[in-house]
This record gives sequence, C-alpha cells and structure tokens, in this order.
Amino acid sequence: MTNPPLVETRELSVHFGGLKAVNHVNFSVCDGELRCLIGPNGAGKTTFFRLLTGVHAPTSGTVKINGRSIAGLQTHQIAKLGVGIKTQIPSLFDNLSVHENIWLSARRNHGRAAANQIADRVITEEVGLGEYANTEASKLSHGQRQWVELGVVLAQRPKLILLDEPAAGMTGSDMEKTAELIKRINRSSAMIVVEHDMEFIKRIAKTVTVFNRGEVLVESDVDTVLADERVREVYLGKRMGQRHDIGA
Amino acid sequence: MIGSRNYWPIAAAVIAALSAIVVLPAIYDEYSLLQLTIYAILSVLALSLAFIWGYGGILSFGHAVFFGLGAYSYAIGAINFGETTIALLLSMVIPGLFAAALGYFLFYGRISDVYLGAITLTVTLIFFNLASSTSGPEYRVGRVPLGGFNGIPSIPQLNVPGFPDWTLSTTELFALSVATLALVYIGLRLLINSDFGRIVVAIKENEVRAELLGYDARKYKLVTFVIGGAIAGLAGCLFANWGGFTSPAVFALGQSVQIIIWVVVGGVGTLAGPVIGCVLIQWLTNSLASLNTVNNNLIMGGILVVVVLMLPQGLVPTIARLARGRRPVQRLDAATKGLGGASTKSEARA
Amino acid sequence: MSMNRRDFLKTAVISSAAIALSPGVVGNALAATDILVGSIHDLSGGLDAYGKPMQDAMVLAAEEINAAGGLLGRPLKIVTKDPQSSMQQYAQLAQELALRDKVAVLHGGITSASREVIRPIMRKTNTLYFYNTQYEGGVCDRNTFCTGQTPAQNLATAVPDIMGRWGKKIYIVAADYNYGQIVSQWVKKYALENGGNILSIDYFPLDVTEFGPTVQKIQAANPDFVFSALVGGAHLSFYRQWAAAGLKGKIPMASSTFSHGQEHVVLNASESDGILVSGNYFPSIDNPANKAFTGAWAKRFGADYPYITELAAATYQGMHLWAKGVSKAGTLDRTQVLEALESGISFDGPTGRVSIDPATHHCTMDIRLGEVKDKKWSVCETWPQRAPLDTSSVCDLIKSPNENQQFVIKI
Amino acid sequence: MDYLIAVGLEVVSGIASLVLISIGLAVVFGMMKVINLAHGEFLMMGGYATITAANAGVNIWVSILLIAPLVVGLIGLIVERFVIRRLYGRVIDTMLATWGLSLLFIGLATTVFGNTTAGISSPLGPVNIGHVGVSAYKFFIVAVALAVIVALYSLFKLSRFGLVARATMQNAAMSSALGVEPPRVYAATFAIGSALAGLAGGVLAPITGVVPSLGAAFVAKAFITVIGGGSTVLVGTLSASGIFATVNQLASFATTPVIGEVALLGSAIILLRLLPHGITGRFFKGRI
Repeated sequence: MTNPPLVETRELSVHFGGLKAVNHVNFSVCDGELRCLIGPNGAGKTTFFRLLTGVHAPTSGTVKINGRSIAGLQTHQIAKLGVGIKTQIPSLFDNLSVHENIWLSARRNHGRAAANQIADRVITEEVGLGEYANTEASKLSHGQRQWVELGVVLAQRPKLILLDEPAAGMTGSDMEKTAELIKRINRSSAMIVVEHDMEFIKRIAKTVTVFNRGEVLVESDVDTVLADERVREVYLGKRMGQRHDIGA
Repeated sequence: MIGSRNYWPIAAAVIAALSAIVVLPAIYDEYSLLQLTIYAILSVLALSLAFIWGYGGILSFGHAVFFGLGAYSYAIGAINFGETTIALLLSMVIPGLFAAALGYFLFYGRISDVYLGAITLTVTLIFFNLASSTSGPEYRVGRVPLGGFNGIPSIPQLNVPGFPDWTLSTTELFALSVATLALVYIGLRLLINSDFGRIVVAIKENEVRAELLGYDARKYKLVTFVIGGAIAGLAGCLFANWGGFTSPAVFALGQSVQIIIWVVVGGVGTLAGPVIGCVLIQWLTNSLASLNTVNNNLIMGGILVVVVLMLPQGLVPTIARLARGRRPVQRLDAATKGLGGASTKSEARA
Repeated sequence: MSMNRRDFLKTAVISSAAIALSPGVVGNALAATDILVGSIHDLSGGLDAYGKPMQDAMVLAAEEINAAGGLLGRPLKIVTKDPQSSMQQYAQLAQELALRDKVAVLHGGITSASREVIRPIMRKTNTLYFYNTQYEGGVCDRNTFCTGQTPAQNLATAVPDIMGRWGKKIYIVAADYNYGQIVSQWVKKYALENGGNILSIDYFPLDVTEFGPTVQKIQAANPDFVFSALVGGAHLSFYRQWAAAGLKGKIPMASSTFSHGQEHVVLNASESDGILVSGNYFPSIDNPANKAFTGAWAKRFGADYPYITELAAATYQGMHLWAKGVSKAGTLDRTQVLEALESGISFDGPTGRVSIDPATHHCTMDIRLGEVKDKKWSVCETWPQRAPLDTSSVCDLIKSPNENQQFVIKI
Repeated sequence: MDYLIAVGLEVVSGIASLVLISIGLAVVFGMMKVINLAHGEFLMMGGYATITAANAGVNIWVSILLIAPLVVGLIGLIVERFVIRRLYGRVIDTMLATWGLSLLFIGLATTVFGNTTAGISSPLGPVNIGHVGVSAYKFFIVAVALAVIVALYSLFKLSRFGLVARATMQNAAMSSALGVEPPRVYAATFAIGSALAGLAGGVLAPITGVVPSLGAAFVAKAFITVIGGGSTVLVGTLSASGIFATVNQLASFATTPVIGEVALLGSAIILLRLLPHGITGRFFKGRI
C-alpha cells in the first residue's frame, strides 16, 4: 500500500443559497506533487481553495489532509497539520521587517533555537531577499512582497503549500523568478497552485485540474489539458460571457 | 514595531524609580507625595491599557472594569481579613479571572473591532449599574456592605505581609506605588521583547497571517487580556489604598474614557507615552479644579480632538520623530533596531 | 550605541520632568494674616445645582464676618475647590486643602460618599471639618460637625402629620443610595408606628430618567400619597412624567428632598403645586435673621437668584457656628476650637436657633413642613428645636471621644 | 386589563424612544461606517434648542419638530466639515475624536446653560385608558418614530438622493466617476443623521428634562442598539430596539429599573455572542 494522499476531498460541495459553487468534487494530491487548479472566472476554484484552508465550511463532503478530516478545525490547527497557505493579496505583517516576518513563521514551526537560523537561510538563499532583511514589509514592491510571503510559507517547512495566484500582478522577470521559486519549493513540498495566467501555468505545471461550474472538468498533464477542446471552450466562452467571479 | 532588545529603557526606569523613592520624600511635603502617588498609580493603569491596546491591538471600552474589580476586591478582602496580603493578591487574581472569562467569551467567539468595543462598553455599564444598586443592607460580602452609590469607605491601608500592624505610611505607599510602576514598566518591556511579545504584536499586525502560520491568535489575545486585566486590578488596589475608599465611579464610562485618553495623548504603541499622557492629563485636571473659570470638559474634549486630528500618533512618537529630524530613513532605522541587528545597506537603499 | 544612550537619556529626562512637573507648580502667595477656609462643593458635574448655592453661602458668610472685623482680627479667605462630582478629585482636593493650604476648617461635601472620602483625610490631618448637608445620620467623629438635619429629626413629626392630611397608604420612591434607603426605612418606621401601611418602596439609581413603568405601578397600587426621596437632575423627570400621566391632581405627594436641587424652580407650577416638603429651611420663614439673610443674599447675588436652598442655609449657619467657636476659643488651635464648639454653642440663623449637640456633633434645630404654590414655599407647620435623635441613639462623643465611624442606625 | 394595556403602551413607547435615540447614529454608522460618540450630545443640543426656542415663545411643536433638527443638523454639518471629514476610513480615530467632541459639547453647554436641569412640561395632557392615566405624549413619540422610519425609507430607497448616497457609500470612486461629489454626499448624510439626533432630543426634552450630561445616558444605549441591529439601518434598528426595549420595559415592570437596564445590557451581550455581526449581519457601507 502507498501512503494516503496528502490532500483528499470526497464529494465536496458548498452551496451559497441556490448557487452550487463547488459540487461533488473528488480530488487528491500526493506527496511531492505540484498541482495547478485552473478554470474560468466563477468556476469555483477559489471557493474550493477556501474549503481546503478551512475558510469556508463545506455543505457536504469531506476534506482530509494527511488522512485527517479538517472539519471543525481552526485555521491555526490546519496550519499545524503541515499546510502552508499563501493568499491572493500578499498577507504580511506590514510594519515588521522581512526578517521578523519570516522569523515568526520559523519560530512557530521549529522552536526558538532554530528560528533565527532557518529565517536567515530562507531569506538569503531561498527567496533571495538578503539585502532587504531589515526592511519593513510595507516598504517593498509588490513582487518583493509576494516573495516575502513565499518565504514566510517556506519557513514553515510544510508538507503541503497552497498558493492562490502567486503571480497575480507580476510581469516579465518577476514572474520568471516566481516560477523558479515555486519549482525550487516543490522539491521539498507538495503544492497546489490556483492560477489564472496560462503563461505562468505553462512554466510550472505538471498536472492540471480544470474547474468549471463548480465541478472538475478535466484532470491531466498540462499539455493534454491545454489541447483539450472542452477546456478551450469553457475558457474562451466563459471569459466573454461571464463577468463575475463568484468565488473571489 | 516589535520592541527593541536593548535594555537602556529598563535601566533608566530602575534609576528613575530608585532616585524618586530616595530623593522625593526628602524634598517634597506630604501633600505633594500623595499627588505623586496617585500619578504613579494611575500610570500603572495607563500601562495596562497601553499593553493590551498598543501591543495586543485590543481596544476595550470598558477597561475600568478591571480597575474597579481590583479596588473592590482589595476593599472587601482587606476589611474581612484584617491582614491585607491576601486582599492584595485577590485584587489581581479576581480581575485576572474575570478578564479570562470575558476574554474567552470575546476571543473564542471571534468578536473583534467595534463589536468588541460594544461588548466591553456594555460590560462596564452592567458593573456600574449593579455596583450602584447595592446600597441596601442585604448586599454585603462577609462583613462588608457594598454600599451602592456611596461605595466602601474606610478601607484599611496595606500592611507589610505578615505584620498586620505595620501599615504603610504616606511615604511608604509612595515608594510602593513608584516601585510598582517601575516593575510593571520593566515587566511589560521584557514581555514585549520576548518571543511571546513579538507574536502578540504580529497578531495585532495581521491576525489572519499569524493564524495561517499556526499561531492560535485567540490564545495569545486571551493571555494578553488577562495580564492587562490583572495589572489594572493591581492599580485598583493601590487606588483604594491611596484614597481609602472605592465607589461605583471606578466602573463608570468616564473612567474608561479617561484611560483611553491617556493612551491616545501619550501615543498608542508605546509604554512611556501613556504614562506621560496620564500624568499630564491628571495634572491638568487637578489644576483646572482650582481654577473654577474654565469648564474641565471643555478643555479635555478640546485636547482629545486636537490630538486625534493633529498628532494622530500621540505625543511621544511625534516628539521622538521630531527629535530624529524627520528623516524618512529613520523608520528603517527603527526597523533595524527592532531586530537587534544592523543593516546600513537597507537604510541607504530606502 | 549612541541611539541607545539617547533612549536612555530620553527616558530619564522624561521621567524626571514628569516627577518635577507634577506637584507644586502653583505656589501659594497669600498674606500670612488671612485665615484660610476650605470650601469643597460640586460646582460642575451632576450635582452643581446643589453645590453652587452652598458655595455662595460660604462666600456670603465669610464676607459678613470680614465686614464685622474678621476672626481674631484676621480676615477670612475662602479657598474654593471644585471636585467636579468625582470622588478621586474630592480626595485629592481635600488633601490639598488640608496639607498644602493648611486651612483652618473645611466646609463641604454634598453626597455621603464625598463626606466619607473627606472625613478620614481631615481626621488624619487634624483639620476641622463641617458637613452642611441633610443626610441619613450616624456619623460619629469628634473632628466632624454635621449641621444638616437627619431623618429622625425631620420625619418623626412630618410623617404622622402628612398621614393625618392624606391617609395611611404610602408608596415610597427613593434614590437608590444610602440616603434614599435609610430615609425610606425611617418613613416606614414612623408610618407603621402611626397605623400606616407601606405599599411599596421603589429605588432608582441617580441617573434614571425614564419612570413610565413606575408611574403605572403606582397607579395600579393606588396609594393615599406618594413619598419621594428622589435626588438630582435626572429624577426631576419623575415629577414631570407624573404630571403628564394626569396623576398630579389625583394622588398627592410629599418629599424630604424636593427643593434642595431647585426642582420647583425648573418644574412649572402645575407640575409642582401642592407638594409638601419636610425640612428645616424655606426662604419664606418669618424671623428677623432670615429677613436679614435673604436681604443680604439678594444684595450680594442678585434679586433674581433662583432659590436659596436648605443646604445653602445650613452652610451659612455652619460657617457662623464655626466662627463663634473660634471667637470663643480665642485661637485657631483645633483642640481648643473643638472644645469651644462642644460647649453648647448656638446661633440664631435664618432657620431659627441651631445648637451644636456636644454628644453627637449634630445640631438641634427647627423642623418645618412647607407647601409649594406657584414656585413659592409657604410654611404650614413648625416643630421647634428637634434633637438629632437617630444619631444620638448610637453616638456619644462625650463618653467615647475617639469614635470614628458612620453607624448604621437600627431602625 | 386596563393595566395590561398600559403596560403594552409603555413597551411600545419604549421601543419608539429607543428607535428615535438610535436612528441618527444608525444612519451615520450604517451609511458611512462612522461611529459618532458625540451622538448623545447631539440629542442634548436638540433638547436645549427646543427648550430655548419654546421659552422664547416659539410654538412648542415647531420647536420640537423643526428647530431642534435644524439646529443640530447645522452643527452636524460643521462637525463633519472640520472633524469627521479628516478622519474617513479611520474608525477608531473617529470614535476618539467624537468622544472628544462629546466632552467639548458638554463643557460648552455647561458654560452656556449651566448645570441645572432645564425643561418644559409635556405639551399634551393625560388620557385615560379605563381607569389608568397615561401621558398622551407617548402616542406622539410613537407617531414621530413611525414617521421618521417612513421618511428615511422614502428618502434612501425612493429618492434620487438616496440612490446617489447609497451608491457613494458602496463605491465612492465609481460614483465620483459618474459626476457625484462624494464629500457632499457624506456631508449631507452626516447632517441627516445629526438632525435625527436633534429631533430625538427635542422629542424627549419634555419628558426627561435636559442637562448638559444628558447624552451620556443615551449614547451607550444607542451604540449598543445600532451594533446589535447590524448592517441594515432601518430593519436593524427596528428589530434591535424591539428586542432591547421590550426586555428593558418588562424587566422594569417585573422588578426595578436597574434590573431592567441590566437586562437590556445583558440581552445585548447575548445577542452579539449569538449573532456576532448583529441581527442583520456584518456591516457594509450604504445599506438602508
């Protein structure tokens, strides 16, 4: 027998009034995987992401992380299961320095003895922000703030990392660096990345799950998915027709 | 900003307190000592809110509840037991326990923001109403009638633990109050500099992020709240000692407002600021009492409006900024200091 | 490093500045010949309707004494403090008057709470203290003189008299604090002793303004009359809501507190006419001392002065009693003034003769029943020279001069 | 039976008073997310405006229904211009500044009017329900509360100003792109809230009397009612007032006014624990 999947959802649904934002989704991610979630606006991927992080409670179905149901768990308890989460808009301790931000993460997960050392390594080697270590987070550029948050998540040394649109608002070299960073992180942690930007997906993705109308449309490797007719249809069709992103 | 890890402020506090205790009784008359005593006691109260609001991010509109509970607990304990050591402990334990219960209700119910303000305000009004309606002879704890609106008079002075007959003189109460102020200041400074303190500040900065890292924000807020409540209770005990009375006025909305004003005027997010704010405002209130020409409310209200509009950070941070010449790099400088490391590079860059 | 030292200096400088600034900024530059008299009354905050006339009475009495050559050849100077209805301020200002200004005597305090804050401070600092307010009785402290009336003094005669006029079923509404509670118990005692019946006693915190449910409850109980021991501006609403519900003409009302807060000045005649008040002073009292007093008052503070309250009259008499004590002792020395005051000093003031009872340090005085009509008081009964029976049942300072407490009198 | 009707009337008029006391604060908070802690003093000034006008010979109804809201609405405009406007988006700072204003107004009123309770007597006599006399003025209070609710509903839901106001509160940038001047809308909304407070003060003046410190008794109740009501201004205020005033009046009848007050406060705490964002949900700006 192999280990149970790191994340597993069974018949997961959440309904907001009459709207079936996520409907009977069966989904799993194993150790070391890098999974991208895509889909048109309103497909339910962000809502699904929030179900995984415990922000929304499911109407029915279960989410298991590391074999353990997260029903009723608080955010911090989910974090303690070894899940690192990066939200869409960078969420940092704005008035604290980069070092302090990352130290707080290392301190929680590795104790005070190791915290400084881990924080230093993450800052200088892994996210490459050494020269900003003592800069207040609020003073950094948007891209830098995204990387700091990646660093914060990294310093947890989680088994699983959930990233919500890590490349949002980035262009060119910033996006390049982010993609590199994600690949590097993936060497030690499994990842689920919700992303809009097809260009970015092409750079990082291995397996892709496509959402549409709250359900899983296709799940396959990136080239197959991109070649799939149905995916093109929902993507192009929906892009024009529907303007609201229900999940976000 | 997370507190600095240098210990000069602590050394300064020790020296200031020791010299105050040694020198002032020699040069001031009894009246001035009593005045200084009340300033020191209320400064302890100011520190307790400075901690939970400025560092814990919890703005309670009913902070006076803990102060009042401390005063009443001490009064009831001291009159019942005769010896005051247990009463002194009670004055911290009971407000602390109440803070734990209230904090559990608030933080584990995920109540924050104006809703927290509304509930704490309501709680203090309930205490005020209940305490005010205990004037009947049936309301007594042990042999102490609660006294309703009139409160409890003739509260015994603290005695040296184990020596019921050695009650504190004016000078000794002064020394005790100043020492308490210094100790509370030092204790809070150490706490803020500790890992616990850094986490508390981080939760204030971004609660969601802290939770995502696995910190149970509710727990940290609760502990912060309990510490603040216990310190406020201690201030209440000293207050009951100073005046020898306590009345429901300690629970009044005005008392809670006053504490907030001290902190706002001095500077939220500092410890020295609220102490200075407290002393300034108290001194002003006192001076106005002898003037009889200008209405006190007029002045206090004016000060609060002007401070919020003109000095939104409060006196101490504003003065500190002016003293540093308002160079923008100084904020970075402060950030650097926060980590105890130096990085001249980042200064140059920003 | 330089930053650290600067931090240190900053903290040190600020602390020392705070220490140095706080006390003694205001120096005292008074002529050594003035006799300082402390006056501490609420001149702002919720009780100033009570405090202001008392303060004015202090001034008037001092000016009269000064006009007559002062005391011991020295002029009086009133040192006025306004505690703003805050107990903490009461404590601070009483300390200041006693320790810094070293006043010869302190007059003041309105509520019992404020008196119990002031009294221990005065005793500790050996400063003579006069409390000039009607209160619930029981204070027993050789350093303190209470010149206002107490419940037994006032109600023993008034309650039976009012019952004779209106009937035996009484509904009591009272302020929810010590005074209201105790007065209600005295009313109850005298009512029961005279065959009366108390339907209910309702207590109201001092800040209650909404009496709708109470008005309905009283109607449902249908008493012969209502006895009110309500206090303060907020409770004024009761009389108004009572009249608005049309009960003014139906159920009569008596009170021991009405008029002390100038209630009848604020209410209009149709809301207040016919209310009976048992008390010690009404401006219409017909005796030479009162004529002189009201004349002097009008001259000093204007003929349109709202109302000279009982507390103001008591304060005025308190000042004169103290002055007589000092004159008799021939010195300001506290012990000798105390002895002089205990020697049976009395003063013929606007309320008639007031004499200090040596055993209780309370006063024997005339008690009256007044009726308000058109915002003016007429005196319908006078019971001369009533002794402070309640306090004297528990307090004897001649036997035990070291007594220092407020007794709760068993009613 | 007569007594029960009288009790019922006390409850209804209690609800109406609470609605009047709170509605101005609810409008300002609900629409602008500004908590005006000087709200109680706005009531107090409405009371003084009414009494001063009535004593100067103005018709009592004009003083209550017109002069009080006008005067306080104007004061609101000034306050908005010089204080509130500088603090938009800073909820706590606004609360502190308005708290300062509250003290300032108390001081001003004390200086101008003195501290003695001022009042006018109730302009309507008693009416009898069976054998029980009640003040006819209570019916007037209920009528004013109803009129205010209808007027507010029409203003915000049916008028052009209401549409513009709600749009501005929800998205100022968008509506300014459409040619609306958000500052004007804010000022107008704050003035309306203030005027409502003034009206409440005017209406209550004959029954409570007016002292400079009058506001303190009301602001906490209004604050709790508004927070307890939640996001939707009218429904929230009505439902919270309904619950709190009923609890308060019934407890007062059964026991004492103190217990009534404590019951009100206690029910507020329980309500906020069960519904952490009030009866009608979390606050978003601009819902009426």
